[in-house]
Amino acid sequence: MLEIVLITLAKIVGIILVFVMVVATLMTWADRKQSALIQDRVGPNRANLGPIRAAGLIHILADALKTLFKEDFAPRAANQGLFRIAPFLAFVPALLAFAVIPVGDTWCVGGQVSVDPNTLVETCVSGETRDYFRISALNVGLLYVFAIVSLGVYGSSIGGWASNNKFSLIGGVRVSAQMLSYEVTMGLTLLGLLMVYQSIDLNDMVREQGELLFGFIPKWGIVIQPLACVLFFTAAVAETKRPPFDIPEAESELAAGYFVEYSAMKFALFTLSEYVASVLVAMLVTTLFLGGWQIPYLYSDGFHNPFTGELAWSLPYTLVKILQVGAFCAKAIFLCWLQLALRWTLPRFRYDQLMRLGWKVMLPLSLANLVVTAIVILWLN
Amino acid sequence: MSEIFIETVRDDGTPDDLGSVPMSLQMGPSHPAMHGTIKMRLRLDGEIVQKADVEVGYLHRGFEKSCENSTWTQVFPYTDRLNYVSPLCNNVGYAMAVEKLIGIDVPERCKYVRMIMSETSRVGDHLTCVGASLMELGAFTAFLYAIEAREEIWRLTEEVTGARLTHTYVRVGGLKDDLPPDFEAKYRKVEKKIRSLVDDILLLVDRNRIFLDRMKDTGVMTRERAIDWGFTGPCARASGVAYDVRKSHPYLLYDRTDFDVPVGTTGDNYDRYLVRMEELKQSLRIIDQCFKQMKPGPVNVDDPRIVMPDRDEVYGSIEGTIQHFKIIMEGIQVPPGEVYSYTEGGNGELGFYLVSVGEGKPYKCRVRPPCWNFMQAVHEMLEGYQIADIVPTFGSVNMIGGECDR
Amino acid sequence: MSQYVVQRLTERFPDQILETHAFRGDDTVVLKRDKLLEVLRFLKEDAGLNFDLPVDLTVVDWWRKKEPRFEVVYHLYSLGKGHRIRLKVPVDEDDAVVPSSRAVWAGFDWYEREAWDLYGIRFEGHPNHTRILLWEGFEGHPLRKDYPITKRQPLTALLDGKQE
Amino acid sequence: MGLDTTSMGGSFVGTKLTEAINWARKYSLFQYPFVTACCGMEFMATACSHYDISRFGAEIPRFSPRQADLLFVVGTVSHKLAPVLKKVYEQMCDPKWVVSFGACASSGGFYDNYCTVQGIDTIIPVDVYIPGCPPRPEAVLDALMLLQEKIQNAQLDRRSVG
Repeated sequence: MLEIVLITLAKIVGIILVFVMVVATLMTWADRKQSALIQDRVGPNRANLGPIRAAGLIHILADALKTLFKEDFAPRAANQGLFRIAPFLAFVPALLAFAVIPVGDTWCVGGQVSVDPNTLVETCVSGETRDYFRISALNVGLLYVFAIVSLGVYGSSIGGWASNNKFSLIGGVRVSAQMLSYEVTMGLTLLGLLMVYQSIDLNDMVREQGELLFGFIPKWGIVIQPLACVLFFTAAVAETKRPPFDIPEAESELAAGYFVEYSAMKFALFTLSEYVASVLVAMLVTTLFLGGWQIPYLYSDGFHNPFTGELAWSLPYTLVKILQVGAFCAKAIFLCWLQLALRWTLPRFRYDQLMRLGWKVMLPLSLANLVVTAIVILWLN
Repeated sequence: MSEIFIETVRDDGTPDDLGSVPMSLQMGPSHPAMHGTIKMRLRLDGEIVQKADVEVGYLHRGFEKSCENSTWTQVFPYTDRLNYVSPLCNNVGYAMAVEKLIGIDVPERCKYVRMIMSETSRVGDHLTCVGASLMELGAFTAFLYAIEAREEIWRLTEEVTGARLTHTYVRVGGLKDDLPPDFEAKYRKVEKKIRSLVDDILLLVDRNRIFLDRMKDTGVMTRERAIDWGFTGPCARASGVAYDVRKSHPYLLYDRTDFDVPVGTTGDNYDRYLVRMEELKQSLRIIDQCFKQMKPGPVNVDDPRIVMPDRDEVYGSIEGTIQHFKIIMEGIQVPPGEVYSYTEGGNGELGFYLVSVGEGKPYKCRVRPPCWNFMQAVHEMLEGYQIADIVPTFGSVNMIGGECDR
Repeated sequence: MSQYVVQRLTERFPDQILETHAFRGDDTVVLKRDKLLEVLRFLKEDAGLNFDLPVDLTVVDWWRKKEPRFEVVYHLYSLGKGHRIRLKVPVDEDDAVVPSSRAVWAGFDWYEREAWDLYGIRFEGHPNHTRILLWEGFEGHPLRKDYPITKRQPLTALLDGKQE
Repeated sequence: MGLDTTSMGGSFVGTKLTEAINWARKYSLFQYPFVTACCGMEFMATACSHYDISRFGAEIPRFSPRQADLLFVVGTVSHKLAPVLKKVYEQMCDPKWVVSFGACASSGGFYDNYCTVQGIDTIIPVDVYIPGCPPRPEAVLDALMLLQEKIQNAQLDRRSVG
């Protein structure tokens, strides 16, 4: 029992604290540096610890420390209870969702791994299968993610309302409208995927993506459901409330939108929750569409030649697992970067454009995708 | 305009059957989109602006009162700070007004230099305007490209005038100085840079659906209303009024240059954007022709009562000293009378109405600010649109606080 | 500016015109106040004159220099004909009222408010006759020649240069 | 946070903590640009590619005074605008600093007449003044470094720890 608790704790620390939080904070840095790069600037580079400047990375530390020691202010006219709880409502769900995301495959402890020569799926012959790379091996993982992510809207809209500020109220209303609208598309695009993979366990879905189509194309989500991938990514970015979908905080119209009255750590929680949401989007899209931890043609015993199916390059089991986790991280970080590049390239949507895009373009497209997928599956069977 | 929203509030502001009431919201004066100097009281029905009440005056700096207490030459720094995005246009406009009042004509080279400098200033103005409205739309990168191009212009003008922004380069009867000898070569480099940066901006926004959707059919001002409100400049031209002082009443030597006046059709934000982008290119064209036609020669009128003597003369001869002293202490003596002189500023017809009673100071120095007309009409361009449309509309009319509030 | 405009105006309103003159090519017509609106309307609507663009409206204060003290100055332009005219309407200090031209050109709306704000000329019939550049509660009209340039009326308590 | 630094006065931990907090503050200055006039153009130029104020970690504008540390008063402040400035200053959360950008904000500049405030220090306390009409970006960066120095050498009191 103790062992399970310890392992779970270690996984929480490893995935949430080490990966998610670090990537999220790195994103704040990357955001500033990336924008600088795009805009012919240098970007932050002055903060230093002794001689170490680390290309501006130290600025993150300064930001964090400063925010901790900033006056924490609540307006007298605000609804005190809700005002205080809102940042946590925004931040916690974003973190909870990571519980079911498989960063790597299951690990076969103390046993033999046998690889099926046809499907190349590994099975643990003796010994125990352990989920070292996801916090919870929930078999309804996808449903859980949706349940938790949809809670995120409460933090922002409650924060917007409780501040008792008209700008934040408009922001809060926009948040609710935006997040609810895009959740529909997100859900519908995934239905197609569910039909293909016949599972809502995220790790099973990733395993399925390791199979090969026509013998050599990896059966990643992006290959078999390209439209769904684009739609899901767009909708998910819209869910993060980051530019160009940042109408709830629309700096030029609403000053800071729904968190206009928040200062210090509460403000930091709101902004950080957006970055965390970005990481979540990156990890979800990686899991669902980019093959998760899969590396093409790499199976638990090494690289296989896709045409003959023979083992081309044998690798030790541990190394394979580490490579797979690394692949997952690399894909996720690439998607984080993609979101940043989007942010610095596109202008902001207007409220009605956003709604039009959500309801009139993306929703019908995702329905069409669903129908076509269903027909194709029916036809193939 | 929106197709999603249904009017839920009656026009007089009382709640309808759903019991909703309009929200009143005060935007500004310290608001990112209000340039720090405008206050808007909005009546909102959801996202729709039902009524916008614009209040100005937060940057009223007493331009006229200050001018009345300065000599004719001392007014130049004040004019710089009217439309501080294109200060040289203001300089030229004011100098021409005083020259008209005195009744003198400046040498040809001076005219060319004034044209070159006003047009570079106009390029900077339009770049800033387009860039700032893009930034307010969220396209921060395009804004930085525009500012980078503007920076090049500033560096160039700094070499000529000695200042980056507030140049005070033009004088009554001439200029502070001639252009530096290698100016044209430097200008060519800058021009190349500007063109490439403008191409970069176009690449980012020109075919961008978000940008187009946000700019098209928002903030519409029809031709008739625009004329009635007294619009001039790019905003009027975007509404279809083909009026450009440089073309309709050529001053300086604009009649010797060949350039087009872009005219929009619908008067929406996108037209204003297009007109500015096209004018920017036309300005570069004018500068090109000026360089071709320009010949060496004096830049100041030969009149010791108006033009300050050279340094050497001031320190070396008694006439020079007296002349310098008289111009500095008493100011240029301008005959009594009144004139209205108009030029094409960055934002439209920039008129100076000067009244002299024969002293070294203006009795009245009135500027006709083109922005003033835009601001009194801007509520018409906002009502019925959405909150988010305030941003591009307000950006594209290019309200400059210094000019509007004076 | 155009001599034709002056001629036409003199023909049409001979009793309304006090004086006409031209200086450096600017034609000026000095008008009586009584039928000002009628004249302005004629200027805008007459096919030969067609002054459709309101250019400028301001006031000159001739304090201790001239009687009557104020002159309201209009500048008009015709986009179609390309001619300009300056109109001046002298008004007395005690009776500083001019009919509002807001109904003729919408563009003079704020110009009239500004003239009221800075010079204290009232425009009869203006729909929103309030201060515009300065705030409600400001005493006096700062562009009048008898208003001292540095007479300030602060809205906030000043710190007297002392820092906290 | 309720950090009672008075009790740890000159102690080693107290000093080190003060240093660390001040260090963090000086490299993380979120600014509230109170931009009114001409100086705004130079302010833009300072933020943009050629001069790039972001190198000092001071590029993030927060248009909500609650989230800003540094109030840049850029340009002329008229008496009509003065109450707004004061309100914005009061809305800012501690610790906060004010930079008076340009001659007009510092002293009224050459606008000495009925409507202009003769320096914002008659309304709110100012930490750094930048001369110039408008100041060159180099001057702005210099002022920022001065301010950073001032922040680094500041003593913490109960109020500034929040």
